[in-house]
Amino acid sequence: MRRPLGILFATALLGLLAAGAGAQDLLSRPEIDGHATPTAEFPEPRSASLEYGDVAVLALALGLSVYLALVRRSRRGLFLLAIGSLAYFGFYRQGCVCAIGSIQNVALALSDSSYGVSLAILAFFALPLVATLFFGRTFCAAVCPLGAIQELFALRPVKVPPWLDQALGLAPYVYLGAAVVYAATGTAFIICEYDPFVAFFRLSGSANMLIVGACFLVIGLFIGRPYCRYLCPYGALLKPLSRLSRWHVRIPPEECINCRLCEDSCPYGAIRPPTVKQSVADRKATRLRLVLLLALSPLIVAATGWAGRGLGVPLARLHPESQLAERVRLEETGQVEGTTDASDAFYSTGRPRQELYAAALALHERFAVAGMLLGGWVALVIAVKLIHTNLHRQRTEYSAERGNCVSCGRCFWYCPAEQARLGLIENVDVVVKRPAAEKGES
Amino acid sequence: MTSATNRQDRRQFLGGGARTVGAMALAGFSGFLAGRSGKAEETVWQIDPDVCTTCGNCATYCVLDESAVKAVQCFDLCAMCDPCPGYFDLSHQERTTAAENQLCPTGAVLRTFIAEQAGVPRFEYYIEEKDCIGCGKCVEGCAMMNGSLYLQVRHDRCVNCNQCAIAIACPSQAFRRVPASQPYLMKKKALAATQRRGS
Amino acid sequence: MTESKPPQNDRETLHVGRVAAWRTAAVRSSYVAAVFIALVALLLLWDFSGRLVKDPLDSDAYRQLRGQLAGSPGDAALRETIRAEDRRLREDYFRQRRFTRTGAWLALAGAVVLLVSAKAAVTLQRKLPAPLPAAPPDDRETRESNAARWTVAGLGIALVGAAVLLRCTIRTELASVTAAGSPGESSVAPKVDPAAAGPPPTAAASTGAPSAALPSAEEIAANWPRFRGPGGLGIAPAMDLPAAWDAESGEGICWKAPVSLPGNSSPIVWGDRLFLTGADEQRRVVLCYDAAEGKQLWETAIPATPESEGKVPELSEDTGFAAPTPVTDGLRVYAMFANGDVAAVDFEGKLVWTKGLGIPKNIYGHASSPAMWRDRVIVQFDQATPKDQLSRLIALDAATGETVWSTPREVANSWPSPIVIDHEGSQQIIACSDPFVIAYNPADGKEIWRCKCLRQDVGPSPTYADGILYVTSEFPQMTAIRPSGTGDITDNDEYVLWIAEDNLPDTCSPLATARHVYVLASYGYLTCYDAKSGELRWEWESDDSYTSSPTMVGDLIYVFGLETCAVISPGGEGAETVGKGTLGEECLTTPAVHGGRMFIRGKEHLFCIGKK
Amino acid sequence: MTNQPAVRPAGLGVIVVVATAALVAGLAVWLIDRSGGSGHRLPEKFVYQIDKYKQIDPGLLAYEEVFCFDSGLKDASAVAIGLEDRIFAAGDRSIRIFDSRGGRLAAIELAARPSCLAVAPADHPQAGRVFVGLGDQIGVFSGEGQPLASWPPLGEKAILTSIALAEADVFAADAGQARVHRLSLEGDVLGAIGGQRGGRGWAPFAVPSPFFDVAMHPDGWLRVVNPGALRVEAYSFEGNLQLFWGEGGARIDGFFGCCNPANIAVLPDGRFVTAEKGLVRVKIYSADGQFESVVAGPETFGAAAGAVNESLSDHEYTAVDVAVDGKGRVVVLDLTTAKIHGFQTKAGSGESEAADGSR
Repeated sequence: MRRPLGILFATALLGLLAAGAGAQDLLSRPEIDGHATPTAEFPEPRSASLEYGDVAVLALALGLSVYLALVRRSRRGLFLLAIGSLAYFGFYRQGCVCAIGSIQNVALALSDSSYGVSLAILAFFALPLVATLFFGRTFCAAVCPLGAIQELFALRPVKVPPWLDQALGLAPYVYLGAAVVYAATGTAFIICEYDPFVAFFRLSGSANMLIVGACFLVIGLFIGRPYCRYLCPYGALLKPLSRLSRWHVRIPPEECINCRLCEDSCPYGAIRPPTVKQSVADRKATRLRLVLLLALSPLIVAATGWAGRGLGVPLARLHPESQLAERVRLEETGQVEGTTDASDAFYSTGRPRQELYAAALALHERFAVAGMLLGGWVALVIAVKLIHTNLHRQRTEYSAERGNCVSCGRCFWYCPAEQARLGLIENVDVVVKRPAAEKGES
Repeated sequence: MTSATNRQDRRQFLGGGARTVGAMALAGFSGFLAGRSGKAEETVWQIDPDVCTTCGNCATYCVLDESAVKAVQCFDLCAMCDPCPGYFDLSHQERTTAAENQLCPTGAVLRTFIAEQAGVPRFEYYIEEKDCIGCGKCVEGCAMMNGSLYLQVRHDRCVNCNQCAIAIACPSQAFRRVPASQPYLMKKKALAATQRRGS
Repeated sequence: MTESKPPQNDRETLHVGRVAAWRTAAVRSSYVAAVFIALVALLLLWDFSGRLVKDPLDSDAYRQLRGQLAGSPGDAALRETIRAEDRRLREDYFRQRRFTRTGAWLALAGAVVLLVSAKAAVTLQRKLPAPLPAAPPDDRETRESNAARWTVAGLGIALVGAAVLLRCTIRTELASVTAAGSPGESSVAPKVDPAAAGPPPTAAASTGAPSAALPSAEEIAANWPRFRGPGGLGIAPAMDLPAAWDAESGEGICWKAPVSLPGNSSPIVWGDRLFLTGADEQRRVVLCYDAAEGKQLWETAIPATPESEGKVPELSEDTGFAAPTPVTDGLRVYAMFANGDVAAVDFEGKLVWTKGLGIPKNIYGHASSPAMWRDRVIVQFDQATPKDQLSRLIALDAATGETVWSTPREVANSWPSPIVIDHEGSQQIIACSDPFVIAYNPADGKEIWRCKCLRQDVGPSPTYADGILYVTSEFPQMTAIRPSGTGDITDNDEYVLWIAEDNLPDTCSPLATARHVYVLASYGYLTCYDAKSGELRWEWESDDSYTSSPTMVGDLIYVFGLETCAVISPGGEGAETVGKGTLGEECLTTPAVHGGRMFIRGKEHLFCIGKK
Repeated sequence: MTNQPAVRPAGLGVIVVVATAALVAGLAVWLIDRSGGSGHRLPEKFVYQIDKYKQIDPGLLAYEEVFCFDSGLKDASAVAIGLEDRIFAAGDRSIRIFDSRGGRLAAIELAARPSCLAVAPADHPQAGRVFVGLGDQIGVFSGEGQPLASWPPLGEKAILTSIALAEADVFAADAGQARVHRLSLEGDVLGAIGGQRGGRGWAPFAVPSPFFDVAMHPDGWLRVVNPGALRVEAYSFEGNLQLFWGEGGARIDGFFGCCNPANIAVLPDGRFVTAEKGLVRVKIYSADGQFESVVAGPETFGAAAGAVNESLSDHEYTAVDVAVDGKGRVVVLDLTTAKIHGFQTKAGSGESEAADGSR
C-alpha cells in the first residue's frame, strides 16, 4: 500500500517549476557518507477498484431485497439484510459512498463540467432509482444504512396524525432543492455535512452531529424512520418513482379480505384503508378546488419563483467566497475590529478586494437565479401536494400507499392470509371469524 | 364491471408508459453524465501546501477524533540543521531533545543525530505519525526557515467524506479534491528539490 | 401487557410461560444495555467536554514551570520536574484519546445488545390484534385531505415567512460597493465648481458683490478660468487638436508670442482673452493676449504693497517669482506672486486692488495658485514649519480684496493649489500640505475634515472625480478619500478608500476620471491606477522629465515634458503614444485648453497649438 | 387490550420526548460552527507563538525610516550603495540605480538573474565598478553600465550569494559549495576559504539555505557569515579564522532560527548591520559583536508591509538585504515587497532634513 515519494510526482507538476521563484537557489541537502536520504511514506487511498466492489454489493443487496420483499415476503430476511447493509455500508464503509449523498455529486457534475462524477457514484445514484421504478422502495427497506439503523430503532412506533404527516412530508423536497442548489453552485454538500448517522458509523464526529444523531434515534424509537420520512432528499426522488412501480409489495399475498388487522401495523403510516364514496357536496367542493388550484398553480409558482430571487444574498452566505467578501468588506469599512484567519489568508494572496467583491456579487447573482428556481420548486411541490389532496382515489382493499411504503414487510405478519400462507394458522377463518364470538367477552 | 376493467387497463397502460419513459430518462441521464465525465476518477481530499496557512483547523475539524491530516517531512528540502526551528521551541535554551526544548506538543518530531560534517552536527528529523495530531506547529516553525515540513491528508486515515468538514472550515480554501491516482500535493519548492535530486 | 388473555390449553400455557420468561429476560437486558450506554455516553461526554475546554497538554502548572525555567535557565531540578510533568501530560493525552476510542466501541456494543434485546422483547410480546367491530363506512380520506390541505398551506406560508425573514435579516455589506461603482462610470466630464448655479448665499450678498455678474457654472465650464481649468481638474471636453506639432516647422502651431517677463505660471483663458503673469526680482506684470491671434492686448504692472515693498523673497530658480497661475471670474483676473502680493486687474487691464499677505517663508518660493469660490479668491498661504504657525488659508473679497476669513493651518510650507469641490452637496475647499489634507467650508473657512497622509515637500494639487478625492505627494503615498467625513479621518477606512505608493509625483498633479487615476512622476512614469481599488493598472514610460501636470482632452492625455509633449491614448491595459509635439524650448507649465486650441507657455514664448 | 394495535396513537409523554429531541437536534445543528471562523480552536500549546518575538521594544529602536520607495523589481535579490550614495538594486534581469529620493537614474540590463552585487567604493582602485553575481559567475560592469568582463564560472554547483571587495581582492560567497572564493580584480581564482572539500586554512561553513554573506571590515579582515552556526566569523585573506561572534535564539540579541543572519553590512565605524530572515529583524552589533540596537523589526517588512507570498505559510523569502551609505544610513531592500527603505539614527535626523532642503 505504500510506495516511495520519488516516482509519485515524476512529471505531473513540472510546469509549475518555472514559476517557482528562487527555485534556482535551492540548495541540495548535505550529502553525508553512509546516510541515504530517507523517503517519506505516502500511503495510498483506498483502491478505486474497491469502489466497483461496493457497486456490486449494492446491486446484490438490491436484488436480495427485491427477492425478499416481493417473492419470499420474508420480514425476517429483510431485517437481516438491513443489519448486513448497516454493517457493510454503515460501519465498514463508514457511510461514505451513499445514494443519498450522490445526488449532490450528480448535481455538481451537471452544473460544473470540470467536475467528473465517477461511474461508481453514478451507479449508486441510479441503481436504486431504477430498482424503485420497477419494484418500489426496496432500497429503503434493507439496503440504505440510514434506513436500516432507523428500521432497527423503530421499537415503539406511534401514529403521526395524517395532517402533520402530509405537511412534514414536504420537507424532503425543500431539503432536496436546497441541497441541489448548494451542490450545483459548488458551495458544499449539505446532505453529507448534516448526515445525522454518519458520526455513529465512524464512531467519531463533531459533538453537535453526534447529538443530532442521538436525537434522531430517540425520535426514531417512537416515530418510525423520521429521517427517511421527513428529511431524506433521496426519498423525495424515490417517492414518485415508487408510485410508478411495476411490482410492489402487497400486504396480503393474494386477495385482501378486509379484515382490518393490518390497519395499524405500519409504523410509517403507509397503509391506507379502502375508501367510501364521497358525499355529493364533498365531491363538488373537491372538484371546484381542483379547478381553482390547477388554474392558480402556475401563478403561484411564478410568483414564488420571482420572490425567491431575493434570496440570493441569504443563500450565498453559505458560500466561503461570499462569506469572505462580506468579512473583508466589514473590515475595509471599519465595522469590525481585527481580522480572521480567512481574511488574513486572503490579504496575503494579494488578490485585490474589488475582484473578491466582484466574485461575491456574481455569486449573489448566481444564487438569485438559484433562489428563483428554489422558490419555484418549493411552490410547485406545494401546489402538487395541494392538488393531490383534492384527488379522490378509490380503493377497495387495504393497501400500502406506494410512495410512502418502504417495503419493510412489517405488515405481512399481521395479515391472516399471510399467516395462513406460512402455515401459522390453518386458514383465514380462524382469525377472522373470532371477533364476533369474542365481542361479548371483552 | 367492464368500465372498471377498462379503467384498470388504462391505468396499467399509463403506468407502463410512465415507467418506460422514466427508465429511459434515467438511463439517458446517467449515460449523459457518464459520457461527459468520461473516465472520471475517484477523487480524494488534499491540502495544497502552497496555500495552507497552518491555521490549525485541520487538527480540530476533522470528523475523526485524531485528524487525518499530519505533518510530512520533505527530506530533500531539510537541511538537517542543528538549530531546527521546526523542532526547537522558540524559548529553548539548549539544543537537546529534552522536553522543555521541544516545539511539538505531542513530541511527534524525532531528532536523530546522523553525522558531524564540516564540524557541524547534522540531524535527521522524522515525524512520528501515530503521535502527530496535525496542529501544524512544526510546519509553521519550519516555514520560518527552509519550509521542508508541510501538512497533508494521510489517506490511510482519511475516510474520504463526500463533504470534508475541514474543507469547509479551511480559511484559505487550501483543501481541494484531487484525483485518487495522485493523492498528494507537494510544495512547489519541495517538488523542485525532489526533482533536483532526481536529476 | 401483563394482562394477557387466559390460556386456552396446556400447550399454550407452556408456550406462553416460556415466551413470558424470554420476554422478561429481553426486557431486563435491554434496560441494562440502555443504562450501560447512557453511562458510557455520559463518561464520553464528560471526557470530551473536558478535552475541549482545557486541553490536558495546556496545563497551567506546566506553563508556569516553563515560565520559571525562562527565569532561571540553569535550574537542573526544575528541568527534571518539567520533563516529568511533560511526560505525564503527554501520556494523559494519549490515554484520553484511547479512552474515547474504547468508549465509542463500548457504546456501540451496548447499542447492539440493546437493539437485540429490545427487538426480541417487542417481537415476543407482539400479538395479532383482534379485528374491531366493523365500523360504519367513513370517508376518512376526505377528512384527512381537508385537514392536510390546511397544514400544507400553513407550511407553505411558514416557508415564505422564513424566506422573507432571511431576506430581511441577512443583508450584504457589498451593496455599497455596487452603489459606488455604478454611477458616472462612463462620464469623464469634469464636475465643475458650483459657483452661481444656486441662489447666492447671504454671506456673499453682504459683501456687496453684484451677484448677478457672477459667472454661471456653464460659463466656468466653457472657459479655462484657473490652473488646470474648471475645478482645477485638468480635464477638457474632446476637441479637434493636432496629434503632433513642431514649433520649428510651425506645424500644428497657430501662433507663437514672446512673453516679456519670465514665470512658471500657466495661461488661463476666458472668452477670447488669455491671461498670464510674469515677474522678476523687481517687476510683476499681468499680461493679456488675444487668444485667436496671439496679439498682446495689454500689460499691467503690479506695484508692490507695503507688506512687500523693498523685500525680495528667498526662492529657488526652479520656482521663480511668478509661479502661481492667475484665476478669473470673468470680471477680473486675480494674480499672485512669490512676494505674497495678490492683485486684481479688470479685463481692460485696469488695476482694481492689491493686497499684500507678507513675504512668505517658503523654501522654494510660493507656488500655490489661487482659486475662486463665488465672489471670493481663495489663497492657500502655507509657510515654514507647523511649529511656526504661519500657514493660513485666506478668502479675499473679489471686489475689494478685503479678507473675508483667514483660517490658521498647522502645516508646513507647501506648493499645491487648492481646489473647491462639491461633494454630495457639501462645498469644500481642499488644501494639501505636510502632513494634512484639510477640507474647509468655503463660506466661513471652518475645517470640515482632515487626513494625515502627506509628508515632506508636497507639490501636487489634489484632484477629484466621481465622489473621490485624490491627494498625493512623492512620499509616502497617494490617498483616495471619500470626502464625506468630519474630524480627523486619518485611520478611518470608511473614508480613506485606498492608498498607492508607486511612481508618485513630486510636482505634477494627478489626473482623475471616474475609472482611473493617472499620476505622472517627474522621472517620466505615467502610472494608471484603478480609481475604485487603487490597483496599479499600467505604467507608461518616457525619457523626459516632468513638472507640468497632465491634461486630459477628450480621451487623450497630454503630458508636457521638459522637451517634448506626448499625446497618450490611455486604455484599460496600457497606454499608447499617439502623438508628439515639440516647442523648441523648455516647458515647465501646464496648458490651458479652450475653443479647440491648447495654450502652453514655454521658457520664453507662449504657444497656441491647434489646427489653423 | 387484545386489540392493541402495533402502532398506537401518541401519548403525551411520547410527544414531549419527541418534541424535546427535535428541539435539541435543531439547536445542535444551529450551533454547529461550520465555517471555522469562531471554531473550537486549538489550545494555546498547539499554537506557534511568535508574536511575542515580533514586537520590538521601542526603547531598542535607534533608527527611524527616512525614505521608502518601490524599486519596481518583481524578483528583487540584492542592494548595494555606489558612488555618491546611489542605490543599486538588483533583481529580475537588471540592476536599477536610484538616488535616495527614489528617482530612477539608470538601469543595467543583464542576461541572467543577478543574485548579488557589490560596487567599488570611492577609495577603491576601480572606484565605481559594479561586480554582479550571476548564478555561478561574476560579471563586471562600469559605473555607467557598460559590460567590462564576465569571469568564468566558479563551479558546477556554485550559487553566488554575496560579493565583497578588498583593495586587490574580490571575495565571492558561494552557498552552493559553502565556501568563499578569493579572486583577483581580474577574475583569477586565488583561493578559497572553507568548502567541504577543504581549501587553504580549512574552515567549515554550514549553509542550509541560499543566504550566505561576506563583507569587508575596516580592520582588514574579511567577515563571513556562518549561517548554520549562527555566527559572524572573521578571516584573514588566507582563510585563517581570526575571531567569531554571535549566538542563536529568538531573543532580540540572538540570531533566529537555523541559519542567520542572512545578510550583513558594515557601518563606516566598523559596527555591523545584520539582517535576519524568517523573523525579519535588522539590528546593529558593535564591532566586537555586542548587540546594540534595532534598526527595524518584522512589522516593517514582508507580509506586514503587504508582501504577497507565493506560499502563504512560507517565510523563507521573507528576507531583506542591507547596505550602508556614506552618511551612515542603513538602506534595506525588502526581497518580498521589492521596496527600498532608508533608515537613519534618530539622533541624526536633523541632518537629513538639511540635506533634503538643499534641493
